[in-house]
Amino acid sequence: MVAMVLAATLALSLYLPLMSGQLSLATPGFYAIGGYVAAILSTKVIHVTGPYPIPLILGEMILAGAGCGVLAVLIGVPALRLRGVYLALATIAFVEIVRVLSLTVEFTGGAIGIFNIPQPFVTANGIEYLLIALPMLICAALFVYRLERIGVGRALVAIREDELAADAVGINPTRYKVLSFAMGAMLAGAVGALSAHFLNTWNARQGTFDASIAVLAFVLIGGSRSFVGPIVGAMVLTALPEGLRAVAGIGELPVWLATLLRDGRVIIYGLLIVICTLNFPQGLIAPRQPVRKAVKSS
Amino acid sequence: MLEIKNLTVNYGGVVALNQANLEVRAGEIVTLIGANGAGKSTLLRAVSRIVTARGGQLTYDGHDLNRLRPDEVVHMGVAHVPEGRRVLARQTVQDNLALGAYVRSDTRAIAADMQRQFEVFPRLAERRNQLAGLLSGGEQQMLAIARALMSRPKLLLLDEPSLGLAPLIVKDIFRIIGELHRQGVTILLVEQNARLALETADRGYVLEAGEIVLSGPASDLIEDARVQQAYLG
Amino acid sequence: MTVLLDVHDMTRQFGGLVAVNHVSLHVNEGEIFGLIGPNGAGKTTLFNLMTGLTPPTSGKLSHRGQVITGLAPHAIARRGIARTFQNVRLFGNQTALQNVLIAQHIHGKSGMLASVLGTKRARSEAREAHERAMDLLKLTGLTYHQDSEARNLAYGDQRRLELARALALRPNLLLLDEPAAGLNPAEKRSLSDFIRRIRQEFALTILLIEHHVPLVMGLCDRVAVLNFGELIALGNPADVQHDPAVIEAYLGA
Amino acid sequence: MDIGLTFQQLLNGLSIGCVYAIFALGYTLIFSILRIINFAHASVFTLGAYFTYFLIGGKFGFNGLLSNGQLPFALPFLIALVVGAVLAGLVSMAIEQLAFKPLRNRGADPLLTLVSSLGVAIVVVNVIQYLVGAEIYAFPSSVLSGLPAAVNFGNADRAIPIRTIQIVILAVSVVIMIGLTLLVERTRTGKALKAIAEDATVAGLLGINADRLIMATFFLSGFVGGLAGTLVGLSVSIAGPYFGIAFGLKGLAVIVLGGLGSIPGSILGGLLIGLAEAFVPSSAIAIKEAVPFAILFLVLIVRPQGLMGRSLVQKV
Amino acid sequence: MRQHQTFNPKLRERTVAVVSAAGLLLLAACGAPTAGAPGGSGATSGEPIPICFSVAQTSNTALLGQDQVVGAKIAEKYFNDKGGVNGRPIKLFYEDTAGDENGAINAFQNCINKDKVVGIVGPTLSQQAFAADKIADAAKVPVLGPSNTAAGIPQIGEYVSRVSAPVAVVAPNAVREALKQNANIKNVAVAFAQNDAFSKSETGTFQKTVTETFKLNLVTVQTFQTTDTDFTTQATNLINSKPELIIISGLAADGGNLVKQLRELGYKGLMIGGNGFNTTQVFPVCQAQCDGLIIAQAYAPGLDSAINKDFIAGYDAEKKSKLPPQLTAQAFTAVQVFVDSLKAIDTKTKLSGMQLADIRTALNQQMLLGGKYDTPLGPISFDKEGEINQGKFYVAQVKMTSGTEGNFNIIGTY
Repeated sequence: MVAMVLAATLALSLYLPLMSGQLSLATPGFYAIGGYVAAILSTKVIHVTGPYPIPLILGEMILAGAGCGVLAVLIGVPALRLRGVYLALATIAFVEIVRVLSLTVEFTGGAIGIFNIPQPFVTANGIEYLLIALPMLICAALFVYRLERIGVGRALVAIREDELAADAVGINPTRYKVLSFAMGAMLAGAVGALSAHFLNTWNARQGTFDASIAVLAFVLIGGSRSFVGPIVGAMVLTALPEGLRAVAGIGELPVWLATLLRDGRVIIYGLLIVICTLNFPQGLIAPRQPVRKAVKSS
Repeated sequence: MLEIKNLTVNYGGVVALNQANLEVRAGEIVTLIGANGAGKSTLLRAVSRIVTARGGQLTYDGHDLNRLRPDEVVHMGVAHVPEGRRVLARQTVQDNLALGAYVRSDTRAIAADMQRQFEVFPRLAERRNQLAGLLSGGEQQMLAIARALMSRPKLLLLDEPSLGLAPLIVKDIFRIIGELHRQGVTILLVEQNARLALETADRGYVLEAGEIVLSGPASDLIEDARVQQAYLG
Repeated sequence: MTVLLDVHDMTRQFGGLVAVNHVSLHVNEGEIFGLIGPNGAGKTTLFNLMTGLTPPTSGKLSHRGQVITGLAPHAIARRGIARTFQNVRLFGNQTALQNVLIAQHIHGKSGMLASVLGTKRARSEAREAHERAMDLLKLTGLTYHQDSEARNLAYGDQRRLELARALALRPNLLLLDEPAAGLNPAEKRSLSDFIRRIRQEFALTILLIEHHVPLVMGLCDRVAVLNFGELIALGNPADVQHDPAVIEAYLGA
Repeated sequence: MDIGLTFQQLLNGLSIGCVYAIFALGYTLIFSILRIINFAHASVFTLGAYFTYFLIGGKFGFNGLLSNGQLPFALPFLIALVVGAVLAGLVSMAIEQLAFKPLRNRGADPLLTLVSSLGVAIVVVNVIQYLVGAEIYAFPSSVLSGLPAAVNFGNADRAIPIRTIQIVILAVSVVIMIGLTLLVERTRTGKALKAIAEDATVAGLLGINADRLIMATFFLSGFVGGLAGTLVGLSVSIAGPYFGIAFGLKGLAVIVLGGLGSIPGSILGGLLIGLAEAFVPSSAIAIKEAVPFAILFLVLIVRPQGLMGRSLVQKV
Repeated sequence: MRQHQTFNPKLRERTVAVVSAAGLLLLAACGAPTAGAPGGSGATSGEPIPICFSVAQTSNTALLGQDQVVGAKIAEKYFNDKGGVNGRPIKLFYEDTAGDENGAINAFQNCINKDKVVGIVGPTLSQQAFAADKIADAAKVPVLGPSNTAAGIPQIGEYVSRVSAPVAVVAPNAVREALKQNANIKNVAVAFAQNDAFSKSETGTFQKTVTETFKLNLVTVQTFQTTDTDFTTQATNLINSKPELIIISGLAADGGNLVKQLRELGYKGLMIGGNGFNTTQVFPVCQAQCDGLIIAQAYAPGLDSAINKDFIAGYDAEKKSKLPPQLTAQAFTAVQVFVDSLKAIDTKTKLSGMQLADIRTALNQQMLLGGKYDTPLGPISFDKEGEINQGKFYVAQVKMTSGTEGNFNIIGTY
């Protein structure tokens, strides 16, 4: 559950730059950095006995978000001149550089990472993290929902649809692209900070190319034209392997089917991704497009 | 030569063509006029099979076109000069022309045909090694027509050859269309500039909101009050 | 008469191709100025130079006496220079209303946070923007289509919507790139009337590229003719029409 | 750094670069025609290696459905190499038919194709694991029988050895590159492919059967990928179903660095990245993995279309 | 060029269908843990005693995980054939952790709540252990790490133990053996897989051993990644630093390739491979070039004890080989520790009369206090924290017999 909510929030952080048409896969990079911020602060800087205070976690999240935002502006100004797949590649390069650096420098603990991150909850089966994760997701979703309905959001969408035309109607593309990129980075950083506590450990494997692609799949499978899409996509794709595991565990299934479901669960997962892409070109959550209007205007 | 019966095409939920009937006889220039969005281009696209008809028959030389892929239609001798020219901008003029003859394998005759195109369109000869994307609009239109001719078509589908061109160039293009006609190429011409089209064509059809509303010899249509009111101004 | 836009000795090269070659002209406040010439003569490039979409190789551009060469397109747009495009460039997946609202964005005053939270001021501002946008849609006859996605509009409607969007910028100079392309004769006539009307109503100066010679001659106060990137004639329509150079290069006998 | 070491690292860099380049060629081929990034290419590369391993009579381990499976016959290595590559090409064609063609016919966003190819990659990799387990398979060193393990480019005093297999890979990738370049630049089919790349509709109007040529392209890409997989597998053994995936990311860097869709570009990109990695100072080796990506980032910012890519001027 | 999407009226319906199907899956996924309320009695009836074996069966960590599963399967069969826990068989639940932390958490939650096991063996990676073990600890379910060697694992909680000796104990012996073979070793070069937690820990120990214990020169430290395949740059750097000994910490594929490429590029000196080399998987990778490689082992197939012979017989029956990897032996050992401890509890108080929660607690206590276990690893016991005390370590040297086959010859026992 917590993993689903965190994944959904991460998907939103990729959706934000996508609102202005920027295919940035930097999310896992910022996520990793955010996690390191929280992990280092809570294990090496702050020493608390007993359960770790939630306000401190919130503070770490804000700090991580702010740090990632600043970094995003620094990277974004040069990188966002790139378009489409080139931007995607440049951001993947960023993720990879973050990964290698975190393996190399000392304070991140190398491949082992940082562990025994203080826990705010005593009965740590993790579900209590929803207390923080869910409001964060709701706030982020509400923010995006509102954003789509105000001038700034419209400017972002205009850039996505036609950057040149947007420029010609007075919208500064660089400024808004960097803004949406930085907002995504801030969100990813905050999610990372929370995840570090949730996972109890943080290491270089958190922010990888694979994660970039996974988050992209969340958004595209869910639907990239409304903020609900990424949320649904992330939740479905995160739950899917577990769902298949649960289905395989149902007692009444024939043995061969249960075996296939259990051992071939990842194969089925891959197949479902292909099938979803083929059958839901707009994502599971397609934009509303009433037939009536299309006819009327022709 | 070409017979279209009850052709219906939908784009999504929108009807682009509704039960259209049209025929082109060998040696004719037939023009199709109508307002923007009336479905003129759609009809040509249905003939060359780059859109799929929802209903109706498309018969060319006794063959059912609805069963064919676009490339097979070209093999049957139908060449389509699409709207907006669509030359291959990243290939040279010469390569564009060579690709026009993709369906043919008679190397020597192809070379001769290319030479002929260069005679008909001297501007292209000058620029044969340039990338097609660097040509001006008029030159691109000429290249698009020349490219289509490289397949030695029996039927030429021309979509808006005058679109966005200066008056002088439009005259030039229509002069060439007339010449092609005299050489015996059958032409189905879609044109925005109704006066020019009707002056060039033998027969004409008027398309409104996806339906054929009027047809007849071009000279009659040019006199028709409704046509004058709506298309000739 | 005051000069609104001054193009001074502008040149633009693309690789070896000189698209615009030492062109100088000025547009006076309140006039309708026509730009004609054969294909590839550099008309659209000149438009792009004026709106900042293409930086000039050399030359100077001033608006109301201030040099604006090298400014980004959005900065130029904010000075009140609005344009339409030869191949309509709308925000296709957005409704007609949204297209107009997007262009009004630059006049918004509330910050992002205020807007997201929906403060009182932001709300009233949003209401005003909406009203103004509806007015513009009404003016262009698109009220009925306000909720249609732009890409689903008929071609003529798309052109009108692009015009409404340009007007939403509250421009002082409006650049129209082939506004009559693809319109039938009746529509062309009403377009002329409409252009005159908006000049009046919005106190506009209008610069337009057009191939349809009768329309240009009937509508424009002054006409410039470009050929191979060079200015070959400039003057009132009647003179230009009889200029031998123009007849040879463009109009034909 | 002394001259000998510099020369050694230069040769090292070139030989690593060739591995990257040979991997990237199939990737590039698909991109140049269809403008899509085909993540499944890495899994086809892997499959090629497994096919060849099986065809030379290799035995599977005991994990997976085909435990201890083995062909009743064994092909000579060279024949197995070609047959394995052909099989990989066929798989690549099947992938195109099942996972890409429906999207293409609908004119879907290329990004969706990317996700679809990702799904295919997941399926292929896990099917391999399901069938033959995750263990390491290696070609017997006897397939290169008679050849020394390394060739010395220095002298007896100062040895500058290069592994023989890497020289083979270098040679093969140069041959493939020349072949592909000739195919695309010089032949009628190549021009038709370029036409499809630019405007598939127009290609159809010129009588080009785009579907058939695209299938052929996928076959070729799979063939080249399968060949590369076997050769790299020969060099370093097949380290499980994720063997090819490990090249995926760097392969992507290579083709972007060289200029997406440019065949000589991907060779150049591969060699450049190989050299950059080789010349990371010994003391800073820890950041070696980041170097290609730092270069990529910088090159993209200075020259967004890649080293040999052509910039496309946007027309207004 | 962008074409217009055709609108498909069925799309809406299908969207609804898929979303609701996905919803069902979600329910299934979330429902699983809640369905298994604690206090259940999976172990109280006469049914088999459930134990979880939760390692990576998918993802690229499966290369390690599948060796572990083999060990578990041999153990399950072996102990059940011998009568299980005083007559009651055990049943292993295999929950796939995949390769990441979230996967491990999910797998552990399934073990605890759905399978209602008495104890968990797993996960594969130390990083996963840091995330998942705390969940088992909070639920008071004993966890035995079969391959987690990083520092700090037993300290995660009271219920966390391991049978995998931390590398600090194993590594120095190999250096000692190398010095025995070549007393002139002065310069030592080190290479390790920087993205592997195991190798990262191990190299630290090796480097300390080299410089502090034996006062040798550490001439260079080269890093690589487990996903790398080409090591010529590192190999050149290593050779160029002119060492008499090279110590490599890595896993089978990457480490094996480095060994191979070092030899091909002309390195003639001694090489030590870390614990990750302790698997026959290395043989096909470096083939003839593996010869002479010295390996520090926490498990030696050559150990002469009854239980090890039984284990090897079991392995041979499955895999037609007499050289089980260390991971397989450790997995077997972990299951054995649980079985032996359960037996001990059952002898005192019948398991069938106990609540699941009590069994879990008792199992943990019994394990930690249970004295010595005679396992394929040799005699082992646990300290209070759950750290393994392993009696015997070995140093072996590879002797290749044919193309891809070879042996680990024990050259030292500690």
